[in-house]
Amino acid sequence: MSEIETISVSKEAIIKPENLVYSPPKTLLDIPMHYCPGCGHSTTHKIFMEVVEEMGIKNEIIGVTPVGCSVFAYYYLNVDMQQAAHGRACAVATGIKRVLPDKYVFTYQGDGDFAAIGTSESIHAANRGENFLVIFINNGIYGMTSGQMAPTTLPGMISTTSPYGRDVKTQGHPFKITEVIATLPGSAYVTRQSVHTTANVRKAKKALRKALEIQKMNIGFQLVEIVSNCPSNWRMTPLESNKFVEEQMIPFYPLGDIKVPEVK
Amino acid sequence: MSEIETISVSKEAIIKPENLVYSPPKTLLDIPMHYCPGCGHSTTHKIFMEVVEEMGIKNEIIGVTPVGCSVFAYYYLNVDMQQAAHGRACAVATGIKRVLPDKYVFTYQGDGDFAAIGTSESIHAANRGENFLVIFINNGIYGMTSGQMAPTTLPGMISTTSPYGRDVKTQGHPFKITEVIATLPGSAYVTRQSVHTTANVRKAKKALRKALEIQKMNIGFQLVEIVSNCPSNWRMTPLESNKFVEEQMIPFYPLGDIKVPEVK
Amino acid sequence: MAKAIGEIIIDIEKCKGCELCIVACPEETLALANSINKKGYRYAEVVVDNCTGCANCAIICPDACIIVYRLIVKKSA
Amino acid sequence: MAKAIGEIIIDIEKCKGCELCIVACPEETLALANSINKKGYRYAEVVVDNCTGCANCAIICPDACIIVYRLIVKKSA
Amino acid sequence: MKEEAIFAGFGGQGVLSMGQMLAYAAMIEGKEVCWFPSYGPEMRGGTANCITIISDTMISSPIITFFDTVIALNQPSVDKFESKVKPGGSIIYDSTNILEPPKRTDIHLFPIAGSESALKLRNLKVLNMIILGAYTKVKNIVEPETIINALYEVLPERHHKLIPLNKQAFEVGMSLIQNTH
Amino acid sequence: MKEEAIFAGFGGQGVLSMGQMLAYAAMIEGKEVCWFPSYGPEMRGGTANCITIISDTMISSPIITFFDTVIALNQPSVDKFESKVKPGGSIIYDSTNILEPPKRTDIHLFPIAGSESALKLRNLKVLNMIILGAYTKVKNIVEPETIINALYEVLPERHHKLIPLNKQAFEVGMSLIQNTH
Amino acid sequence: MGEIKLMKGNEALAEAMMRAGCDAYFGYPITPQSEVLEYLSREAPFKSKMVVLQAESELGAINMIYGASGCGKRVMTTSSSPGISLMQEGLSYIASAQLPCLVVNINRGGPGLGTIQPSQADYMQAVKGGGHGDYHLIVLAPYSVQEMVDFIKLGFELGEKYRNPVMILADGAIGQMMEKVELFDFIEKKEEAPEWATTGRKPGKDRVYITSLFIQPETMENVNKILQAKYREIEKNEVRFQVINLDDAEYVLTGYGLGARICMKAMELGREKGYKIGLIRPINLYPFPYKIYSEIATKIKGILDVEMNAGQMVEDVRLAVEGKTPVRFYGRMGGMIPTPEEILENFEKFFIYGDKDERNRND
Amino acid sequence: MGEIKLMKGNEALAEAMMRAGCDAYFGYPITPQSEVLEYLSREAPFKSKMVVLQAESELGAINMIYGASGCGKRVMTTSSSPGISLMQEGLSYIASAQLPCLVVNINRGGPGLGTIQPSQADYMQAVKGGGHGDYHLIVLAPYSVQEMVDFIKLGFELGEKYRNPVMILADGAIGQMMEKVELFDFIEKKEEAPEWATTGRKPGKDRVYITSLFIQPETMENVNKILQAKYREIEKNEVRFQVINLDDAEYVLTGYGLGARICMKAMELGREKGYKIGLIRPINLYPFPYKIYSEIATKIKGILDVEMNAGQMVEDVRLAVEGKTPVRFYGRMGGMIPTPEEILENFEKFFIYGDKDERNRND
Ligand SMILES: Cc1ncc(C[n+]2csc(CCOP(=O)(O)OP(=O)(O)O)c2C)c(N)n1
Ligand SMILES: Cc1ncc(C[n+]2csc(CCOP(=O)(O)OP(=O)(O)O)c2C)c(N)n1
Ligand code: SF4
Ligand code: SF4
Ligand code: SF4
Ligand code: SF4
Repeated sequence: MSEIETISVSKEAIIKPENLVYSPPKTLLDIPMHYCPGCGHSTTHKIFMEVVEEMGIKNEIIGVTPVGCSVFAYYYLNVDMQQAAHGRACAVATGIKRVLPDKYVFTYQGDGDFAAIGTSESIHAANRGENFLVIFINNGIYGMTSGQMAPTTLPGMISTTSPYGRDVKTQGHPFKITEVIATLPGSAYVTRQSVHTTANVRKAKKALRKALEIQKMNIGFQLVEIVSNCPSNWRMTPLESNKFVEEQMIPFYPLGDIKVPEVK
Repeated sequence: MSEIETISVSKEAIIKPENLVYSPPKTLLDIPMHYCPGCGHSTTHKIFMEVVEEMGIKNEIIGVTPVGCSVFAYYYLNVDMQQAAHGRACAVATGIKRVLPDKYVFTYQGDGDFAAIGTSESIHAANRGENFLVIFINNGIYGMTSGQMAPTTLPGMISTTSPYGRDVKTQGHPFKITEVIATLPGSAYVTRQSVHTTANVRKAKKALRKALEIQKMNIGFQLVEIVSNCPSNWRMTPLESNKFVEEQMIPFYPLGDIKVPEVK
Repeated sequence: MAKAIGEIIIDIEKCKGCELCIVACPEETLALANSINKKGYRYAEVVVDNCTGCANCAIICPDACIIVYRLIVKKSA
Repeated sequence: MAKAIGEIIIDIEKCKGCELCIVACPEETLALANSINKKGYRYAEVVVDNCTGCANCAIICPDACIIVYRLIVKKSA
Repeated sequence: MKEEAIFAGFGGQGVLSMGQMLAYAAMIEGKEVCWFPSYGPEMRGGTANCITIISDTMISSPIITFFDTVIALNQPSVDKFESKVKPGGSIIYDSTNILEPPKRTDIHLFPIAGSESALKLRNLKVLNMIILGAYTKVKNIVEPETIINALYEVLPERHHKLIPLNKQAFEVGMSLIQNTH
Repeated sequence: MKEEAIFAGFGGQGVLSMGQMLAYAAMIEGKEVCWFPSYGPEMRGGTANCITIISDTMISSPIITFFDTVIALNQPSVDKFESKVKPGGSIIYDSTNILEPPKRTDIHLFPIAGSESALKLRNLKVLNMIILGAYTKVKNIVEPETIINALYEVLPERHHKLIPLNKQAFEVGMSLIQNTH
Repeated sequence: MGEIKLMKGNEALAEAMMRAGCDAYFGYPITPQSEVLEYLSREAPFKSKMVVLQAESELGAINMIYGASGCGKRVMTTSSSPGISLMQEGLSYIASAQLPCLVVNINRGGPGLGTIQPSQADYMQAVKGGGHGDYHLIVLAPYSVQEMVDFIKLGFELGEKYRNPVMILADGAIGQMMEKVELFDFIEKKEEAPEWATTGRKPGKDRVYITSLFIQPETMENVNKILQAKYREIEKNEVRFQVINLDDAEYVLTGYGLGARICMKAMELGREKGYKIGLIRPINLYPFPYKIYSEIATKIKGILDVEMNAGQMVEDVRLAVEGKTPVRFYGRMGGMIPTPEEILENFEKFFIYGDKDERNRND
Repeated sequence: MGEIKLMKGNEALAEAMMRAGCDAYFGYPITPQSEVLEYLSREAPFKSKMVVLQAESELGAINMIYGASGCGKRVMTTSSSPGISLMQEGLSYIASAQLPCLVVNINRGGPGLGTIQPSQADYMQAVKGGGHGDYHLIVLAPYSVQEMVDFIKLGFELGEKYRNPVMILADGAIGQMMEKVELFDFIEKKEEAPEWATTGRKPGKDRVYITSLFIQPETMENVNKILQAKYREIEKNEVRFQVINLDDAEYVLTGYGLGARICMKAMELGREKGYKIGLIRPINLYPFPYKIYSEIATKIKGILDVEMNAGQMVEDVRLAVEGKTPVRFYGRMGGMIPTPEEILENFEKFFIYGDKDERNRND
């Protein structure tokens, strides 16, 4: 039994550049984000910008924002960006990548944008094997428009347009577009991650980096789904919402790689 | 070795109602169809109307025609029909079935209509488990507009927009939407057939009948893909085109049931 | 022992000369005529009187041009 | 034997009081303040001076409010 | 008679329903009323507000730039709307939270220690009812009873159990006026 | 000088290229030209036609209702366009196929046994060149040589090997006129 | 007298839909009109047998409308500007196939994604035809929550009378604001479908089909002639507008929807200052009340047209007036709403103090 | 002098595209313009480095245009009426984000699926804005295969000069017919992108973003003010039209595209009969040449506007003329094309023998 012993060091002694273990990425602009407290959009923005910074490609990448809560991502991500019409981000990204094949290109889309109104653009971009990355935030709801049912809303889950719980008989089943895209020959890397715990944040960040490395190899479409939350429209506190992600969302949308290219 | 023996019977003796073994269905109007010689559209029209006649449901069924060579199907099929905008047949059929749940409803669509511009409507109708039948004619080309590449055009196949053969690297891979729809919980019956031989015509007809019987059970979306031909735009004779169906199309689009409900 | 005798009626104005019936017929009963119909197609016609009424031609015919009759003739022993 | 001593700096005006850092911290170093910031949020603050600089709070913080420093102090035998 | 008021505060402080209750009460009392909310994502997190107009005659525009009364539940609202009060108009605000009070001298100021009293009632959520009580007392445009009745209409069924608490808060709010003047 | 002609027949009989060759030749000879096809699905199986206009002056409308010359390769075309020939105009048609010839007396009729001669050349596909030869002879608007040159422009590379045959057919067509008149 | 309530424009619209016997609603969320689908999702299961379906997109929604309307049912959808743009092909099809239906545009500020604030910048799209080909929507412009309710009933009736799509064009403010409304009672529906509807063949009757394809131009021209004749009918019968103080008016303020409401206030202010101002409010935007403008034109000194856009309806006013009196325009754009004071100020600038900065006649 | 060829309008357009240094074409097949994509698929691999991609739909195509144009490239798409209707949301976004691009509408007969024959019934959609919000496309109306070629170059230049989408509005006939054309030589492209383009951050420079979202109405109004100021500029600089025989004209025939060509013939026929007829052909439909009409109006006895629709451009003619001279309309619809004889006949009916059946001023 070792006796407790206190070592006291002054703040000043610790707060020194050489002791810095974490500070936000410079590619994330230092302004408050409009997202709600605890929203996974913020976390995902942050870690993706960490990846861009670590890869040193902030001048080599062009992003596309959707219509959804992340429509304003271009306020925060300090890289060249375009804002696309609702659901058309994959078409816009196709236009960009086809004329600038040497740049990294990504879209950032919510479930309504990517898997409802954008289904055709999303699937055909993947099927053509367009060489860009889609960061697909699946929070099972329409956030920006304040809580309507999304294609990914869970069975029985309440939203403003499924006030008595999603009825799969009349409103359809949750659409696992990620699994669909994994079946298409045009997709190279398809994975599902989350950002609701520190460990998952670390994994998600790795996946995002891997996706961009695969983009460099030009072997096909990359899709990183982030199973996320929407505390405001789930009518939960951020902590409750992460619990819901853990206990309800992830069992239905299991995490992990779905399609990985055999690396040469 | 039995010696040959001739029995001679007069035409009149044979051509009697009681000896009739085949005559075209009454539900197919007796006017020449505008389709090219040997086109599978005609064959499919004919056998589907045989099914409708045999089931005695010509007053219980409503059809939707696409934009494509079969846009005029309503000239020939003697049942109530609606003509839908290009790619939107499944949305139109959803509107019909939702307000008339007791009627049989079907759409008849080409590959461009169902699997290119209509991808979103097709997949979401299937995903919602809309209770109608899609007859999907996959001839690997845009017929009506005279031979452009379709989402289902085979790799290396020549069309007016892939004059040097479809290049999967830049123009994408053939899109097997039928397999995709089979993965959706909303679909009940998914099968792929052809009409290029007498035997296949018989099988295809059985499949169409089965689909309508399943519609009666109200257990989900029904999809019957017909791997077909387009002699005119394939620049082949009808016989050559059926050979191409046999030797090129079917190996890539294998025939048979892909999803069958366990019947109770 | 029985024998099937068939007769077919072809609507030559509807016929588009696609030849599918011709190859579908096991008895080689059919061939394209040398003359054309109003639409400019060489149409199918019966060239050998050996139809068994199997109806293959009618089943494959895209344009529903063919009607088939069949009579089974029994040989009295 | 070595010991890690951490210090964190929280941008309280950016903080939205989501509490993710609080539960992420293994040392229970953090808690919400009783006062609110300009945006009306109760913000996170250090309540126990036992931070080890593990950076969990900073990694989980959606709004990138936290900077973490860590010093490894070696005990001279 | 015409009253053009704006209710403003953080999202979640219940400013929209304050305005609705007033509008509803006025309607019951036979007035022409119009209620107009700020809407859309900019509400989220940020501030919310609604305009309530009450008049004997037809109301032309639901959107107006100057107000007879500003009801402010947070600092940003005071900062934003102080200048929009018509001369001779009033600002009614929660003096517990709002540390930089309005400074105009050509209008009436009603600082209400709302949050403080709300804490006494062990429920910060009733702040809006307290302030609404104060407003009703100050302006007496509608009868207090009518507001209470309005509660039944404006609150969804499932919250009707909270009506007594809200009633109490409302009365506290009215009393705060007596005490401060 | 102005020539307004329409070429009509079954799809696949090559009527569109007849009109194109004429237009191209006329252009080479410095004329204003305009060629307009029927297009779209109704062509399929059914009939195809194209209008070729040749003029010394600017051509205003590419679509016209009455023609100086109708070139008909099948019966439906005669039936459809006989009435559209300007008085004094001409119909040049394949008399082998067209069993009900035009009846008008105020126009010139040129029956050409085109299919027959085509069969002699063992290639029904050259019917259009035979008739075009006849047309060129009848109307002499362009030099025969220019038409032959036009072949090189109008036919895609891969078909250039067929040019001699087409040339031959064209000349047969011209000769048929000599023989019939 | 019907039930009196304090309701939001969008919710009143949804309630009226159920009461008017709407059979099916297909829609996709968009601010500032998502309350419609939300309200129906909450209430319809208890109050009506209608179908309520959230479509995968506006494209899906408008084509579901086509199908359901083709079965002779009362159907409608609602959206806002960008979503309405996506419906243009569908609307052209519906107009061509002569299917009745009701489409609501809760107009927000554009162009592009723009803003969610109220706007009137979709006038041209609604009135001159945003889709391809020669067709018209019957366009109704409510200026109060009450009219949001009343025009649902009127809209269905007009659509069915003329077999033509009807649009209610309102701005975000009308959709979002709460006012007192009187609700009409639930309507009894006559069940049998019109004979043009596809409901399955009726024994003994020929099959019916619904199409907008007429490949032969002669046929397509005849279809167009039928449509044009119908539009002349509509122009004869369905012009609706409101006038105030025209008898002694020297000047006319004009606008529609919220704009007209604000003009009323401006007119009051102006009359207080002694200006003889009258007001014309078109209630139908198509058919447009050209006649009232051309009649008044010769009797007044000028018209000030006020819109929440860069000047769209003003073209129709000018077409009507033909230069017989000066027509001036004042507008706010991109979601901004003019105040009565602003309007009066501009009125004075144009007509009282004389206008320094006249705008190009034709912008 | 450039290469002379006999070419189809659609193919000449595609050839000109390559020669004008177009970087990317995204399109979806539709009659009567599929030859464009087909020609590019055949020829581009040998003649140019441009991207040619068949999109999954017109929606896909117009948004690919948005993305590629946002990178500062020369991009275009082509379609026909129904496909153009599907692009309306995208066009509104492109106009709002101020991206240059070239969109061609080979107009066919509508509404709905209609017919594939030539039409001019998409005038209003092109000129008044088929999408939502206040915006304008610069609209060019070629009347010959030669202009199909020339307007490609002009269109790209105008688009880049004003950072605005440009539309070439032609009808199916112009696309399908063959005429003699002189082709300009292949253009050398300057490679560096404009500073507003997203090409990846330039070291030391701030990031750029392209958007049409301005949630604060004040901001959105300012964006609209910038757009409107730009449109005034365009209206000042880019009016193009052709006039023939105006000096001694007592009557004016007017029309655009193929309509104008046919009017020319009608004018010839009329002059042969001794009628002093002149002609005005708008070359830009936006900006519209209002001035020439209002100037001539006082000097003549009447204008006959001829279109292949139910009467669309005639509204702009009437806006210009303001009743100073009678404006009559003659049109064919649904893919029908008027003949010179018909036009002259109607001219005489309206202006010479006096018109029995005057149409409602305002239809
Ligand atoms: C054409 C069109 N339709 C609808 C909308 C309204 N809208 C904006 S965002 C959105 C969906 C947002 O949900 P999601 O894509 O899941 O993103 P989230 O906000 O949840 O992150 C919708 C329907 C729009 N802006 N444009
Ligand atoms: C919105 C729209 N885009 C494009 C077209 C043109 N178009 C008509 S049919 C068709 C595709 C036909 O191909 P498919 O669907 O495979 O049917 P098929 O003709 O081969 O039977 C296209 C692109 C159209 N009519 N409408
Ligand atoms: S609404 Fe939901 S998705 Fe949008 S920012 Fe808030 S929490 Fe995140
Ligand atoms: S074009 Fe092709 S698909 Fe169309 S009818 Fe002819 S053969 Fe059939
Ligand atoms: S199958 Fe039918 S259409 Fe074809 S040749 Fe035989 S009879 Fe004629
Ligand atoms: S995680 Fe960040 S935002 Fe949330 S409470 Fe902690 S510091 Fe504040």
